[in-house]
Amino acid sequence: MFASIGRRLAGLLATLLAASFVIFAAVYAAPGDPAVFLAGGRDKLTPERLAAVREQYHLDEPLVVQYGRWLWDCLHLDLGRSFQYGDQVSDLLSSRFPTTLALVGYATVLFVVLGVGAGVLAAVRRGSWVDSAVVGTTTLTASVPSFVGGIALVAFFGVRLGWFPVTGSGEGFAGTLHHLTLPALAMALGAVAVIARVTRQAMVEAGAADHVEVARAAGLPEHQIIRRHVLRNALGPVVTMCGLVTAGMLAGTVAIETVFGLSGIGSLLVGAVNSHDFPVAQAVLLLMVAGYILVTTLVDLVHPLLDPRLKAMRSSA
Amino acid sequence: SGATTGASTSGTEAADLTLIPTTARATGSVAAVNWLLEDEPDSLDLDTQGGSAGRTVLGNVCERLYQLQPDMSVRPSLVRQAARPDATHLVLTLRDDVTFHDGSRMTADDVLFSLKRHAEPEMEQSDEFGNVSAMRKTGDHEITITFKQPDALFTKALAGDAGLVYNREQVEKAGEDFGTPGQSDACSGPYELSGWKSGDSITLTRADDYWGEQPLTGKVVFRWADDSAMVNALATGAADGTYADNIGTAAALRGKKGLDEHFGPSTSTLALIPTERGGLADPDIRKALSLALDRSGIAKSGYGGLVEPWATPVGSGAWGYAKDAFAAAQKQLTDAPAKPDAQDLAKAKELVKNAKKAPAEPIVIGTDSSQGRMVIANAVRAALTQIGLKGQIKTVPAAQYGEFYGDKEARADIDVLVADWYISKSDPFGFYDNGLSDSANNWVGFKSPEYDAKVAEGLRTLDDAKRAELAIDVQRRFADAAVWIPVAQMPTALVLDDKLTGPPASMAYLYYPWAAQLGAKKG
Amino acid sequence: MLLDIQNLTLGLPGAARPLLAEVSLRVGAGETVGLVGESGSGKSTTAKTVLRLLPEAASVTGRVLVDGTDVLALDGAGLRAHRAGTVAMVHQDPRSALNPVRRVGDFLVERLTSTGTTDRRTARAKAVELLGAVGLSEPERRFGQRPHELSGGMLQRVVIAGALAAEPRLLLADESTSALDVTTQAEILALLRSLREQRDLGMLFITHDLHLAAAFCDRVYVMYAGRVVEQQEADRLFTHARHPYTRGLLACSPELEDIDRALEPIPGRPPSLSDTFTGCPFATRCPHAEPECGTWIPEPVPLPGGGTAACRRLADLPEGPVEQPVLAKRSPA
Amino acid sequence: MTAAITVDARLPVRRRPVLVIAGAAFLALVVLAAAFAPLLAPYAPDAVDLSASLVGTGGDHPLGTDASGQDLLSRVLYGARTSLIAPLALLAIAALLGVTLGTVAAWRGGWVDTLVSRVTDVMYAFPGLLFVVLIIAVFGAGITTSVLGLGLAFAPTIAKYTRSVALTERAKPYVDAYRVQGMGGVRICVRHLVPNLARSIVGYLVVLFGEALMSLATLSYLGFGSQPPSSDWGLMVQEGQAAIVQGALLPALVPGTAIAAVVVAFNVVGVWAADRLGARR
Amino acid sequence: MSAIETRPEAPLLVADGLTKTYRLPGGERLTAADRVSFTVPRGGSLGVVGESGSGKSTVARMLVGLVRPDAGTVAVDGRDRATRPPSFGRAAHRLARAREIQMVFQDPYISLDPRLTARHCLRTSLRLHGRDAGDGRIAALLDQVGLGAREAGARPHELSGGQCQRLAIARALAVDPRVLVLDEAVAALDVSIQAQILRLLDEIRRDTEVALVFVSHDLAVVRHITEETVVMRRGTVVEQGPTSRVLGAPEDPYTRLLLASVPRRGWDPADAERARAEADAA
Ligand SMILES: Nc1ncnc2c1ncn2[C@@H]1O[C@H](COP(=O)(O)OP(=O)(O)OP(=O)(O)O)[C@@H](O)[C@H]1O
Ligand SMILES: Nc1ncnc2c1ncn2[C@@H]1O[C@H](COP(=O)(O)OP(=O)(O)OP(=O)(O)O)[C@@H](O)[C@H]1O
Ligand SMILES: [Mg+2]
Ligand SMILES: [Mg+2]
Repeated sequence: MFASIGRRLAGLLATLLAASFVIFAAVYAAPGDPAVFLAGGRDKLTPERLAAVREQYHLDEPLVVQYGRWLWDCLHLDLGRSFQYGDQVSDLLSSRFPTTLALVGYATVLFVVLGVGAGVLAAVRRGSWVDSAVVGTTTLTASVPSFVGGIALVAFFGVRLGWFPVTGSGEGFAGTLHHLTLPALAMALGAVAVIARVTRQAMVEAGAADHVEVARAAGLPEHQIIRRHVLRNALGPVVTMCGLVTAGMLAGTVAIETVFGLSGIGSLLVGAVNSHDFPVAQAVLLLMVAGYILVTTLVDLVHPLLDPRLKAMRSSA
Repeated sequence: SGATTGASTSGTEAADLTLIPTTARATGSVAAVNWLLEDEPDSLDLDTQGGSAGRTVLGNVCERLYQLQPDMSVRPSLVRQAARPDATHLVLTLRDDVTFHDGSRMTADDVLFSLKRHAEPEMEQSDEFGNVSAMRKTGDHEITITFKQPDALFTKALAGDAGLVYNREQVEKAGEDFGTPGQSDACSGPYELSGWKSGDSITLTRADDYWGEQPLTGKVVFRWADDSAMVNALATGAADGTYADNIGTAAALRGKKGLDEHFGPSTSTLALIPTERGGLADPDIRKALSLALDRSGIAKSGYGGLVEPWATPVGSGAWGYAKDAFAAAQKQLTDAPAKPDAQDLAKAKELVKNAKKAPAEPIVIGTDSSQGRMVIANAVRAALTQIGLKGQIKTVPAAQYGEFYGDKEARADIDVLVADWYISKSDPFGFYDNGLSDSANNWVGFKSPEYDAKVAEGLRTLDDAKRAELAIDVQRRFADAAVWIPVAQMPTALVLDDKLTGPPASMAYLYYPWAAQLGAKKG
Repeated sequence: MLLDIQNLTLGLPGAARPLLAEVSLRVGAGETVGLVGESGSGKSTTAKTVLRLLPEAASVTGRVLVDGTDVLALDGAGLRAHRAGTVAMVHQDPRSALNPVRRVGDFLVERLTSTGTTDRRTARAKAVELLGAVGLSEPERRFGQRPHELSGGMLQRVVIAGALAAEPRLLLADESTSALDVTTQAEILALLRSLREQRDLGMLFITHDLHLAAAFCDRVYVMYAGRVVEQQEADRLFTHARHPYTRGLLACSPELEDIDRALEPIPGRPPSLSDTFTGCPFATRCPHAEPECGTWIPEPVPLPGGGTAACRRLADLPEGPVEQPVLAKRSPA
Repeated sequence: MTAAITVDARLPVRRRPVLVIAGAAFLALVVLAAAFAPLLAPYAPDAVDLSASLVGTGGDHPLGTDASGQDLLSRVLYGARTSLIAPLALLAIAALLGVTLGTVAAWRGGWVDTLVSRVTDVMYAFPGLLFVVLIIAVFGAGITTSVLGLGLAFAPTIAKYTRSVALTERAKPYVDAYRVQGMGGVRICVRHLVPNLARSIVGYLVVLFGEALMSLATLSYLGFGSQPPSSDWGLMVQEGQAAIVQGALLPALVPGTAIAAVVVAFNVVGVWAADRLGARR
Repeated sequence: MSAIETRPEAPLLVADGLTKTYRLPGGERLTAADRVSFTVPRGGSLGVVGESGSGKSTVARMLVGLVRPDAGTVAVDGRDRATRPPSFGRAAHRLARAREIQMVFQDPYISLDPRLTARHCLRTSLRLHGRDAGDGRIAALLDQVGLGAREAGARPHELSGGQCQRLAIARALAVDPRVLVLDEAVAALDVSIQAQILRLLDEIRRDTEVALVFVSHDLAVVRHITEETVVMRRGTVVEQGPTSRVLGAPEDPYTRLLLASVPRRGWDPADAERARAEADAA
């Protein structure tokens, strides 16, 4: 068990290293002098500035050494200085991350509750109008890109009805909740669809298993069968999917924060890419990728707890 | 749902707007106001990153040697008195009662340090010091500046960012971090910077031991939002006011309950700037384009009728003196009609037909994709089609758009830039030096020795009336050559909760402690 | 009679013929009754009707009496009680009959408590006792194990223990040894046999192996295309099979002892649900078929030694054991 | 072990194909509209009419106009071209790469598999659009970069899927039979294995199409993809967004609805097709 | 290799010391076949019996080369199948090996390419080996296994299990193999169909002199169709010899257990229990 966790963590580290290397080395793929590229645009490119970039990135040393230093600095939360803001990148990130985290957390709560609920309902009432309604609605919401959904929500609930504020991330718990409701909903809509479908599918599959019929043949009450045999067995894929979707949402904030004008790391990334602020872009990418890997690993570790067959395979693996 | 989803663009014509420099005086105090900016300032060190967001904030925090007044005139501020012993010397006598926010007293050393910092080549304001040959401390409270030749605009520059006075000790201590979140300001002024939560807000609080008059408003919290969010925030009362950088914001909020809108003079214009690429190298083609451009259409479609078709590249806010003369002269320019009539079009086509270097390739119009600029770009394309030429639009993300102004390479594949331009000085000459043969902003390569001479003379001429005469002459030459193609002048738009009043409505807000005037209508 | 199925016919909308046609079958207390037939002949369907586990949209006629109650008339709580009480079923694949994510013990405890008569503490003790009763070593430890940790034979014992939990009087064993190795199959059969003796269980034993049925059961029903074609005492079936299908099956099943006998395949293939019949379904494969067989609706004809066979040519058919090749003609599928 | 094979005679559950037919018809219409945009569109996509800025539905402009007075219907029709072709191109790139990698990994197994799996794992560590954003950060925005980048980003998904179905397929004895017959690995893969997976992979791709379209639209919306004056739908939404506050919803709503409608139709048809083609989900 | 003369009395197929160890996840090892040796004469028939997991399939797969043995050799006509004659290219070697041994798998549906019709399936095999792939040849092959014109145009899912298995046999025969390995080839079929296939195999043996290796867990079937039998248990051969002796008068307790477990007239499962006790004791 511990060995398997250890192995997962080692895998996490390896993937993280590889991904960070890709992020770091990307600048070498850019046409031209990496220093010029890193200096962010050609506006007011003084020799001093180039020199500063060379120093910050240790551009005179071999690639691997540079990477090592960069990584070392990153580990010490020294992510360099933003070219656009002139501020420490780590400060920029730390002031924006809470918004993003709150947004993702809120969206996660929304899609888990709504998605799993709808999925279970559809599966239990399979073939009925409830099922059709759930399947129909989710097909629809899954097909609306989050930014379009976001804009529609803004237009309707923000502008027309004025129920929700459409800017800023609010203060205090209630304020944050109020401010983030629309963006979280916009992000969650697609996810609700995914989760509802996965839940429904997993429940239907779990319900088709022989042991469910066996339980029914033994005269167990239906609600017990659904709870202990169908839902319980469907949890694996559902939890995995929830984890994956949550992890992916970190990146999904790129669009949503832009739509709602939220200052999180997503909009920071878009701004940084547009203004060639590469140190910031690198740092945000690294943060998002790390978050993603972390969550997916966590899900991976949780999965065997839900399905002991996997545990057996893993711990012997 | 039917035909109602299109916007009802109320037919506000710019001509209806009367530009009033300031709002009624406030009498009541206010604990705090929420103010909106179009964007988070990149930095609060205006020497390294200038921008209107930063200026809007710092106008209240950092005082300058001179001060731009709401009516766009300039008056001494941290300078008690100025003297010009001869045409090439300026002696500034400083106030001795000024304290910085950390309590220390402003000294001549601080002033000299600040001026020298502004003058460093990589700093934003360095070009203002191009004429300066020496800056010296000549007394405990005295600085003497020596010019290579007489400079009529220098004191006006000192009302802008070139006149900011920093507390030397604090700036040096902060080093590279100066101007970033978490640092304090190093200034004197009615407000002090009490917090900058990166990505969230900037807070100013009333400076208790301010050497001047105490403001009515205790705290100003700045947040930022893009256009639509800004409109919503103001409409719902989440914010108390803004200087709408994008005039469309003001257009969208017109007539909203609970809000007042004030429009004041600005130097700002919308213009087309032909570039080095050469599609518009021929002045006749430029003039033809100018003649064919539907300026009032642009004003209506792109800016809700809040901008005014304009024939010069400087807004009326630049008329810090001799206003009437300038106004009359502006009316005489006919090459930039508000709405081209048949005659204009015929003339334009004629010009194209006879042009020496009619472009074979489509003319590339550079812009970002913001609504107003896209409308201009589209209008330019339409105008070009009308006069028998081809246009093509190239857009870049908003964040890259700024590069067009400063970076020749970024402009390399566009022929004309859809530009917003303002000058900080309330003097047309502050603009016309852009037409000098050696100016970095003379992209199209306009060369005219007479023009150069007249500008040089104007810049040397300290007498306002004489300078105005020269300016009008230069203005005509610039228009004749269509070095730039003016589109419209853009007023400053102040959107304010209708319980508040006080701040100026003119472009002075960028350099003037506007929040210090802000207060409730009734006390 | 413990189980009495009378003229059970089960149809599905869209199917060309009924899944079950006029099936009558009886199991007495303490009796082991075999049900054999090739795949798709309707064995499992018959067993499931006893628990009223019918395909959706199925139409049923006939009666299924368990201890005198008509199962087909039950629903709701009565049906649940019926399923949880008198009758229990053991399926073919023990691995898929147990919920893989729950412990073996949970499976049993769930069965024991579902009637609401036992609390969890006593249920636990009872479960361990049951595990011991089906011959599992270390029942305490097995209780906490999960299905994937046990072998197929052990799991089938657990499933049997689960079936016994409700103290049923009738056990439906649907191919419950087919998925196991021969040696394990023998163990399970020995277990079933001893349980039957101890508890006086009636058992419906379903298999497709005629030899196994004949060796293990008291009486055997042979099914073909949803019909019971023959029913006899097990001993007599080896020696005096009467229906041509039964005889065909015996002739084509290889035997260990009887090596000199050539295998005689039945021509053609077992019918699927899309094949329809106007008369005897076996007629097309039957060596003794006459044109009239194609229109004769099969009905059980009593046999002299007891039992029945549904063939209209019984009188003309050879009697006695199937030793000589009886099927002369050979044709490919 | 002796379980007899039962031919599953269970009747196929009848799906409601009405929706599927409607979806397919709609898609056909969209494709035709894109192909014949010049004939159908009442205006040129870039025809400016400053006097008709932000007009609503009805009259000369069936779907209204944007701020520059460009006809939204015409723009949406022309926009269908990039909006449909770009995702197709990206899927083609991704499929070529992904299917090759996935098949090789499944067939060769061992270190090849490990290598391919590790590489895809690293790509997988970039959630959603991030990999493309990185590429755009380096190479600059544009529809070509976006298509190539997304193609690369989608490839691992397809590789992973292909690998898993190929592993299952490879374990089927008919593949062993080919080997026993003396057929070479490449030939088995190219001539038999991949064709047998094709249905399932195509089914998977059909479902991915909606995602590809949405991802590209998102990139265009963020300003990373198609550049103006293209009438790509994502871009149109971005351009139209500013008009919302002026009370004009159409400029954002029309292209937004177009995206959603096409994706809905594709998902309805795609899920049905994927089921018919036996794609695993 | 060509130096070795094929002597008529030499066995056709020689498996010598075949050993295969699988590495299980978790580092354990499982010896699925441990020094398995046997021979099959020209036109002979060998049965391999044993419980599930005893290594029967592993041996079968080593024979055809689907599994590479850790140790031991398989030779046909005195030629070691693993070593490539210098004159052969890789592909030629592969094809030559294919002509030595062919295989029929357990599940008839999935051992056929679902995309190909019966005719197409045979044509692929014939073409691969550069044989005449004309319709006449194909029809003859189909006829040999009792399939007609209707079946020729059908895909596997349109055929019954028995028909599929016939096609699989035809596909193997298309290559003209010397040895045919059948891994549980009748286990998935109904008894009536199973008998048909067994009879077909009998006929093929008579007509073509192909040798059979018949892997099955069903002792009765093996008794019917084979002359020699190998009994496997946990990877090792516990007993081998003529079928009549091994299954008639078994020496090994494990073989006795297997036999005692087979239901037949007058059988009592308790007998098997006793035999197990003996086998476990041994
Ligand atoms: N729920 C169902 N819906 C439709 N057809 C069904 C259903 N259940 C069984 N059948 C069909 O009914 C026929 C009889 O099935 P049944 O399972 O009773 O056969 P069996 O004799 O038990 O066969 P086997 O030996 O394969 O288990 C088969 O053709 C089967 O496909
Ligand atoms: N590729 C493999 N990797 C690991 N273990 C394997 C592999 N193939 C077979 N085994 C194991 O080797 C042992 C022998 O397997 P094999 O398939 O040869 O048995 P078998 O006698 O054919 O059994 P059955 O009657 O179930 O087909 C089994 O325990 C099996 O789990
Ligand atoms: Mg069955
Ligand atoms: Mg096997």
